[in-house]
Amino acid sequence: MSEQNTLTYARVNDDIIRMLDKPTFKWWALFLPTLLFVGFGLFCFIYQVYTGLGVAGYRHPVFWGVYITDFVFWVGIAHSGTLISAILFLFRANFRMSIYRIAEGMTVFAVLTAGLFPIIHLGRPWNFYWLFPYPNQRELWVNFKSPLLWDVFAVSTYLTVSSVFFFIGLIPDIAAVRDRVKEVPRKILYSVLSLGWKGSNWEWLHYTRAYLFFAAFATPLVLSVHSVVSWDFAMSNLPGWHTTIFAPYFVAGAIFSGLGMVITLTVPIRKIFHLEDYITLDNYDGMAKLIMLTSGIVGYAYGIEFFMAWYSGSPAEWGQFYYRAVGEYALFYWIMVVCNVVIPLPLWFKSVRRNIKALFIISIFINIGMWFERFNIIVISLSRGFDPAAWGIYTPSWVEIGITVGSFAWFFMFFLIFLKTLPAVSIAEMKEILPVPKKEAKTS
Amino acid sequence: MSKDKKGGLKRRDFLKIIGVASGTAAVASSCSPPVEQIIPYVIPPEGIIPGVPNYYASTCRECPAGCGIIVKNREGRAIKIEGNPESPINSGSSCAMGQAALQGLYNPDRVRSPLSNINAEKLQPLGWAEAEKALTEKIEELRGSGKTGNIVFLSNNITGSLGNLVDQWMGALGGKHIQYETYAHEPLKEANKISFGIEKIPTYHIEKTDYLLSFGADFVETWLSPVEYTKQFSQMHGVKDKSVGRFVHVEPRASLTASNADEWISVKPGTEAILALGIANEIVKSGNSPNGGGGLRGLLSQYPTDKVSEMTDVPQEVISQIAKEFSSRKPSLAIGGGVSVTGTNATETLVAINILNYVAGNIGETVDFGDTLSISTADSFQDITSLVSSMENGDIDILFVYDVNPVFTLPKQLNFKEALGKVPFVVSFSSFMDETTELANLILPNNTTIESWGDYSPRESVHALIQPVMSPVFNTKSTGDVILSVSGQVQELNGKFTQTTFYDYLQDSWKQIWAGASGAGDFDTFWKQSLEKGGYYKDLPSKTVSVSPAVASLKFSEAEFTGEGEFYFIAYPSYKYYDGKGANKPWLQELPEAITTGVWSSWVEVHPDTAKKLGVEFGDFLSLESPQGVIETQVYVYQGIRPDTLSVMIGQGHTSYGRYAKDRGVNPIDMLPLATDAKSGGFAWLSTKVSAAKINKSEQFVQTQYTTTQHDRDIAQAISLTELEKGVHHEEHHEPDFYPPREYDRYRWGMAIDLQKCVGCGSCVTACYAENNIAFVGKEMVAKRRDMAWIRIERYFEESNNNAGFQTRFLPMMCQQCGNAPCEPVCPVFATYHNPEGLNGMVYNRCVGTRYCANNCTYKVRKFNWFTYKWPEPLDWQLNPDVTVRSKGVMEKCTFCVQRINHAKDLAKDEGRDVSDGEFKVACEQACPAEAIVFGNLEDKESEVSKQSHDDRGYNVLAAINTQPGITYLKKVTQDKA
Amino acid sequence: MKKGTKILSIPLLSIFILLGFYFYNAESSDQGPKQPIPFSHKIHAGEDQIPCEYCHSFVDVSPNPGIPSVKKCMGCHQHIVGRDVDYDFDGTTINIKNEIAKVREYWANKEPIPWIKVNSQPGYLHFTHKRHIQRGFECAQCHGDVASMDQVSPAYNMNMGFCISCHTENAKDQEELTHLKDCLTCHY
Amino acid sequence: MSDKQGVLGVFTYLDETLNAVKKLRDAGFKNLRVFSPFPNHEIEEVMDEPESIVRFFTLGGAMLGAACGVGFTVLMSSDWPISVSAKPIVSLPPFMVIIFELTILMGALATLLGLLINSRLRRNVPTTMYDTRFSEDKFGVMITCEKENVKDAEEILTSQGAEDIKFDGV
Repeated sequence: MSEQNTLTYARVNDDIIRMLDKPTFKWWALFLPTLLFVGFGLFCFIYQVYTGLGVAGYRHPVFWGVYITDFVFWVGIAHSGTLISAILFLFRANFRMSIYRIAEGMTVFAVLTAGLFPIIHLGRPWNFYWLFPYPNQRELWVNFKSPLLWDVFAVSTYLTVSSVFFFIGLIPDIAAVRDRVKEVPRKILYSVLSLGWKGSNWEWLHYTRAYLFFAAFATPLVLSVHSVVSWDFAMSNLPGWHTTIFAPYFVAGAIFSGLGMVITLTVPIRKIFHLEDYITLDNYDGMAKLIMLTSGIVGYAYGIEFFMAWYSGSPAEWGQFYYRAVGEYALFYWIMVVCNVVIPLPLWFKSVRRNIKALFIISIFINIGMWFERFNIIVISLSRGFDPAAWGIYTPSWVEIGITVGSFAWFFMFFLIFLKTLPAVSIAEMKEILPVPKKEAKTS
Repeated sequence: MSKDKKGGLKRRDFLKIIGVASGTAAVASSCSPPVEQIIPYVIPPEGIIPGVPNYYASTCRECPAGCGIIVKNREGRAIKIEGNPESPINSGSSCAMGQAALQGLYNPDRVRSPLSNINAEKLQPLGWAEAEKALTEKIEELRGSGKTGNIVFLSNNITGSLGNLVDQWMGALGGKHIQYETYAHEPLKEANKISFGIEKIPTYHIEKTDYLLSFGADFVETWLSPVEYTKQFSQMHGVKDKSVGRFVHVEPRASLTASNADEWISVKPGTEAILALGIANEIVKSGNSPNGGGGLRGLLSQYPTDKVSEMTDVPQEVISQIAKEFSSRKPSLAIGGGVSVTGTNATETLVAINILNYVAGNIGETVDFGDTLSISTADSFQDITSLVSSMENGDIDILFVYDVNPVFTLPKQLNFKEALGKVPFVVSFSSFMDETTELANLILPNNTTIESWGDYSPRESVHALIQPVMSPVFNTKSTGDVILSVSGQVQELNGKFTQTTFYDYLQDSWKQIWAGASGAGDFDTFWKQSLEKGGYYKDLPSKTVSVSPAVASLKFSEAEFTGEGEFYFIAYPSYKYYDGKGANKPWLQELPEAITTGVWSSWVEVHPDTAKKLGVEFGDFLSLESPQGVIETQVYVYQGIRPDTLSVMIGQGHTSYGRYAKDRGVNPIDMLPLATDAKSGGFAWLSTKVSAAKINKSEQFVQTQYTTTQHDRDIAQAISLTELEKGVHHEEHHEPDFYPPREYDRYRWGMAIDLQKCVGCGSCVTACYAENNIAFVGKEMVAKRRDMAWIRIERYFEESNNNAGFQTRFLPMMCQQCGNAPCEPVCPVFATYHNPEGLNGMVYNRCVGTRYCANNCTYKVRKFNWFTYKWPEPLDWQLNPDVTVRSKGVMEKCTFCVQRINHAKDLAKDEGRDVSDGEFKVACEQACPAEAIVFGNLEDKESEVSKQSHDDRGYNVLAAINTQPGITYLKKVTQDKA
Repeated sequence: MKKGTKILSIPLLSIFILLGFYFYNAESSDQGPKQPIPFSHKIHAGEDQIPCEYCHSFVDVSPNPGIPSVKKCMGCHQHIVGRDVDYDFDGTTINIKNEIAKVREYWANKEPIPWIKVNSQPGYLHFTHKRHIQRGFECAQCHGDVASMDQVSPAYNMNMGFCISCHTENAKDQEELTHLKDCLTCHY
Repeated sequence: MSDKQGVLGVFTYLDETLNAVKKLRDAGFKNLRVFSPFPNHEIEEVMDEPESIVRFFTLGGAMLGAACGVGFTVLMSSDWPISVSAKPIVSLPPFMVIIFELTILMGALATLLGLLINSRLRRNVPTTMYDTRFSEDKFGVMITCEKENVKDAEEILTSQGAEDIKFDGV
C-alpha cells in the first residue's frame, strides 16, 4: 500500500470533501444533456400511454421486448453494488473500501431506474397500483402465485433496503461534511441528514452492529431478488425460458454486468477527481478477478443451455436454441457471446487487470454484451414458441429506444447529483484502513 | 331532423325505431362514464323487448346458392347472421361471405340516398320523390319518341317475385330483362342438354357417394352451392365406423377444395375431357362398367390410357388406379365445371364427365335432375355480348343495372365500360358505389337483403323468403317498391299493377305458391309458417335420365389458348370475394385465405421451380402480360400448382367500391381474352397464356402464418386409414401431476374438432369476428402480426407419399380452455383464472396488460389490444351488446362464447333445469359448414362432445406440456398408398 | 423529529387507507341529473301508488327494465291534464300542468323524450334485472326509496363491492356462492 | 443538573486517549464518553460497553415480517378463493418468496429503528461538548462529573497529552 502511506486522516477529509465543491463547467456539460434525454424519454412514455402500447415494436407473439430487457439489465447493474458493499464487507475484503460508496449509489439509482420499467411496459399503466395488495371495495386481492407479484415485492424490498443501507453508511461521512461546510443552507442540510452524529463510542457501538446486520440481510436479499427476476422467465413453460439454471445464471450475470458498470463509472471519476490514492490498482485487480469468475459462469451457462436443449430431445427446446445461434437474431446472439465470454479473456493476465484503459474498454463491452443477453433471452425465446403457426419477428420502435436512452440519462442524472452532494468515497472507512496514530510509534 | 355529427345519419330517427340505445359501445376502461341518454320508443313495436334478442328467418343473397339464414336482432339492430337449420340447402351452416353480409348492411361506404347527375356535373343527392319523378320523365320521354324497345334491365339471376315483377315491367315498357351471372355455368347446362337432353343444372348428392372424383369443381369455395356441398362432403369424407369416403380432385392447381382431397391430380390445363374419357375407357376395358359402356365403347376406345397419359401429364398407373377405384367404390360420382377450369372445351369436358358417370352407372344415383338449380335460367354470355354491341350502336336508351357490376366482372376486351358511356341514361339500383354505379346517371339505392322484403328460389324445390330484419340504415328503398311507384306515375302503366308496395306483390305471388302447395291450410297460416321457416320447401321426385346416343358421335378436343406466353393463366373465383362482391367487407379482407394465409391483397401462385426460373422469391413482384393486359402482383411460391401455370384470385383490384376495396390488389379478369366455350357460348375463363417477368419490387407478403411446416411439433396430427381400421387405443394423456385433478360439479364446457372434416374455409373465423366484436385492424397492422382473430386456421404442408408429394392440413386453433392453464398463475391480478365450469376466464376490466399470460400461452392464442380500435359508423351498430368492446391495453381471447353459455343457463334457470346438450351452439360451431366443431358439456357423459373427445382419433395439441385442454382434436385420416 | 414522523407515519397511513375503504362503500351523495321533463317519481310511485313494473315493464323478463314509451305516458296523460298548481320539485318550483303539456308536445311531434340515465353501469358489466327480480328482490334494495324522491338519484354508488357483499350474503349454498362470486357471471 | 459539569479533552493519538480513559476510570470517574472519527476495537475494549441490543430489534422485525408474509398470502388468498390452473388456493411454495422478502424488509427497517433509538441520534446539531475535529482526525474524551471534581479530570487529561480542553455550563 505504498500510495496510502502518504494519506493522513486530515487529507482524506480534504480530498473527499473537496469533491463536493461547486459544480464545474465539466459537470454541467454532463448534467444538462441527461436532463434533455430524460425529458425525451418522458415524452415517449406519455405518447405511448396516450396512443396505446402499439407505438412500441411489440407484436404477436413477442409480447415482451426492450422494456423488460432494460428492467432486467438495470436490476442486474444494481446487484454488484450490494455485492461490493455487503458481501465483500462480510468477507472483510479491503479492496471494497474505496469503491463501495460509488457502487452503492449505483445500486440505488439502478433500482430506481429498473423500477420504472414494469410500469412503463404495462398495457394500462394507470392501473399499476392494482399489483399491490391494498384493501379495496372490490374485496379483491392479488395473485401471490404470480412471479410478477414476487417481482413487485422483491424489487420494492430491494429498493428500500439498499437505500437505507446506503444512508446508514453515509451518516458519519455526512457528519464530517457538516463539520466542514460553512454556508448556512448546506450546513442545515447536512446537519439534518447527519442526524446529529458525533462519533461517540456509543454511536459507533450500535452503528457497527446495525451495519453488520444490514450486510447480513442485504446478502441473501441480493441473491433472492435476481433469482426472482429470473423466475419471471423460468416459471413459464416457454422453450428458452423454462430452465432450472436461470437463478444462478442470472445472479452471476448480474454481478458480472454490475462490476462492469462499476468500472465504467469509477474510471472517469478516479481520473477527474484525482482519487488515484483511494481507488487503487489493487481495487481494480480485485474486481477484474471477480469479473473473470462471473464471465466464466455466464459462459458456462451459454454452453450448458445448448446441451440441455439437445439432451431434452424436445423439438421445441432444440429448435429454440438452434434458432438462437443461426436464426434472424444470430447477430445479437454472437455479439452477446463475444462481449461476455471472449472479450473478458485477457483479464487472465495481471498486466491487463492492472491496466485502467484496458479495463475500461472491456467494461464497456461487458455492459453491451449483458444488455444483449437479456434481449436474446426475452425476445428470441418469445419469437419461437411451441406453435410454428404463431412465430414472428420483433424489432424495437423509436419509442422504445427513446425510453431506453431516457432511462440511461435518468440513471446518470441521479449519479451526477450524488457526486456533488454526498461523499463518493467513504471517509470513515478509509480511515479504518489507515494506520492508527500512536504516540509510541512516533517517539520510538 | 337532427343530424348526427358522424356520417350524417339520422340517428334520432333510427333511435325512434330502435328504442333503448345504451350498452354496446362501452369499453373496458376505468374512466368515469359520460352522460348517457336513454331514448324510449315513441310507439313500442310489437314483440320487441329491449335486451332480449329476436330472430328472423331470411335468405342470403351473397351468392346464387341462396342459403337460409337466421338474423339475430337486438333493439332493432341486426347483429348476427346464422344459418337457418330449416333450410334444405345449408341446413344451419353458413359461409364467411354469408356472415359478412352484415358488413354490407352497415358498410360506411353505402350510397346513403338517391343520387343523380341529370342536372349537375357530378352525382348529387336528391329525395326519392324527385328521383322517381326523374326516372318517370325519362321513361315517358322515351315512349313519346316511340323508341320503346330500347330499355334493358340488367340484373343478376333474380328468380321469384322481383324477377317476375321486372319481367312484367319490362314487358309493359317493351324492354328486355337480361339476367347476368358472373359464373353462369352455361357449359353445365349445355353438357346436360347434349348428354341427357335436359338443359338444366342438377343437384348432386355427394353425401351418398363413397368415391368422389372432381374435375376442378371447387365445391368448397364457389361451385354452385358451397355450404351445401361442403356439408355433404364432410358427411361423405368424415369417419363413419372406421371407414372414410375417398375424394380425388383433378385440377392444374391445388385449390382449397383440392387441398381437402386425398389425391390431387395435377392435370395439364384444358385436358380434363381427355382424362375423363381415358378413365371411362379404362373402366369399360376392364369390364367394370355395369352397362358395359353402352354405345360409347367405340368413342372411348379412341382414348387408350397411354395416349391419354401423355396428353394430360397424368401417369398411366394413376389413371388405371382411379378407374379401378371409381368403378369399384360404389356409389361414386364425378363432377366438374369449376369456373377456374372452364376452357373453350368446357362443354365437352362436362359431357365427358357425364359419360364417365354413365359408364360407372352413377346417373340417377348421385345426380338428381328432379330438383334443378334456378341458375339454369340465367341468360348466357352471348346475350351479354349482344347487349354490349347494341349499347355500342346506341340502341339502348335506358339501362337499368341491378345487383351486378359488369364493368368489374366482364373482361376488358368486351369494352362494357365504353359501351356504357354510349347509353344516354343509366340507372343503377346498387347500394354501393361500385365501378358500374359510378358511371350511372341515376342511382336509386336498393335496400340490402336484411332491410327488404323479397323471395328467392335457388332451385325448384325451394321458395325462400326474404324479410326485413330492421328498418333501412340509410335513405334507401327496395327496388320492387321503386318499380311499382314509378309504374304508378307513368301514364300508360297506370293500373298495370294492382299492388302499390312490393310487399303486396310478394304476397300475391306467394298466393300462387300456396295454391300449388297441398294441404297448407289457409294462406295466412301458410304465410306465417313460411316466414318462420324462412320459406316453403317441397320434395321433388328424382327424375331418371338416359344418355342420348348423339354423345357417341361427339368430337372431343383440347382447350385452345391465346397468347404467346409460356404460362397457362388461371383466374380462380374466391370464396371470400366471390366475383369481387365481398371485397368491400373488412371481415372478408382480413380473413386469411386458406392456402396462403394472405390478407388484404392479391398475389400470383408460382411453382417453386418456376420461381427459380424467373428468379423471384416469396414477396417479390411479377409482371404478368397477356395480349389483353398487364398486371403486377406479388409472388406466393406454392408447390400446389403446375410449373407451367400461374394463378391469381378474382375479386380484388377494385378502382372503386368503397374504402376497403378500392386500390387493393389486382383484377385478373382484365387479363382474359373474349374467348367463349365453343358449344355453350359461355365465357371461357381458362383460355389465355401469359408471359411473366420479374420486376424490381419486393414487399413483405402480408399473411398470418409465416411457417409452412410443423417443425416436428405434431400439432395437426393424422392417422393412416390402415391404422384406423386396425383400431388404435385412444391414449388418455396422464402426465404425473403435482396437484390432484380438478373437480367440476355440473358443467365442464369442452369442444371437439374433427380435422378429417375441417376444410379450412374460415367461416368459423368470420363468425367469431361477428359474434365477439373482434376488431379488424387493416393490412398495416396484420403485417405486424397484430390481427385480433380469436380463431386462426393453421395451415401445414406435410410431406406425403401421395401423387402430389404433399398433403395440406388445416387446424382451427383457438383458446384451448386449459384445465391446467399456463396463462392463469402468471397473472398478478387474477384477470385470467379458471372458472368453476372449466372456462378459462378473461376479465377485461381487471387486466392491467402485463401480457405475461400471452407469453406463457402454449398455443399463443391470446391477442392484445395495442390500440383502441374503432369501427367507422355505422359498422359499430353491428357490435354485440352482450360482449364487452375491448379498449387499448387489454388482453383478449376466445371465451367459448361465454355470453351464449350464460344466456342458455339463464333460460334454463327460468325453467329450473340444467342446460341440455345441443341446446345452444357457439358461434364457430354454428357456422361450420363441415360440422367439424362440436361444443358441449364434458360432465354430461351422454353429450356428443364427450363421446367425440373419447374417440380413437382424439388427441390434445402439445399434450406433453400437460395443459389439459378443454378442446380435443380428432386426427385427420390419411389414405396415402402404403 | 425524523424518527418521530417515521413512527407516526405507519398508523397514519393505515388510517387513511381505512377511511378510503369506508368512504368507497358509503351511500352516494349524487343529486341525480336534470331531466328534460321534471318527472316526479314521488308523485307517480309515491302518491299515485303506481307499481314500478307498470312503467318499467320488462324488468322481470329482460336484463333491461325498459323505459316507458311516450305512448305509455299518454296512456294516462290523454286524460290527466294535471292540476294547474305550482309544485316544489326538489327546490325548483314547477307548474304541473305545463310540464305535462310538454309530454303531450313530444307525443304530438312523435319525438321520443331524451331522458338522462340515472343509474348506469359500464359496458364490461352485464347486469340482468330479470334474475334479481325473479329471485324476489325489491327494486328499493338497490334503487332506494324512489317513491319518496322527486328527481331520482342513485341511492348507492353501485360498485363491485356493493354487488359482491350482497351476493355473499344471499347465496343459498356453497355452489351458488362460487357461482355468484365467479367473475364470468357478470364480466364477459 | 446545575451541580454537574462536562469536561472534554481533545487528543491526537489513540493510545493517549485510551490511557486517559483508563486513568480517569481509576480515579473513579463514571460515565465517560469517547469520540473518534471511525469505529475502533481498542476503544470498544477499553470502554467495554454492554453488547448492543440492536440485534433484538432485528430479530423481532424479521420474525414480524415472516408472520406478516404468511398472514398476507394465506388470508388474502382464501378471502376470495380464485383458482388458477388447478393449483390449491393456499399453496406455500410460491408464497415462500413473498414471506422471505417481507422478512428481509421488516428486519431491515427494524434494524434502522433500533439504530436510531439506541444511538440517541435525535438532535440535529451536536451539543457544545463536541469538537468538529472529531469527524476529521482527533479523538476526544468527555467526562460528566460533580463540579468539584472538574479540576482532577482536567489534570488527568492534560497529563495524558490532551491538546485542548473544553468545559460546558460556564
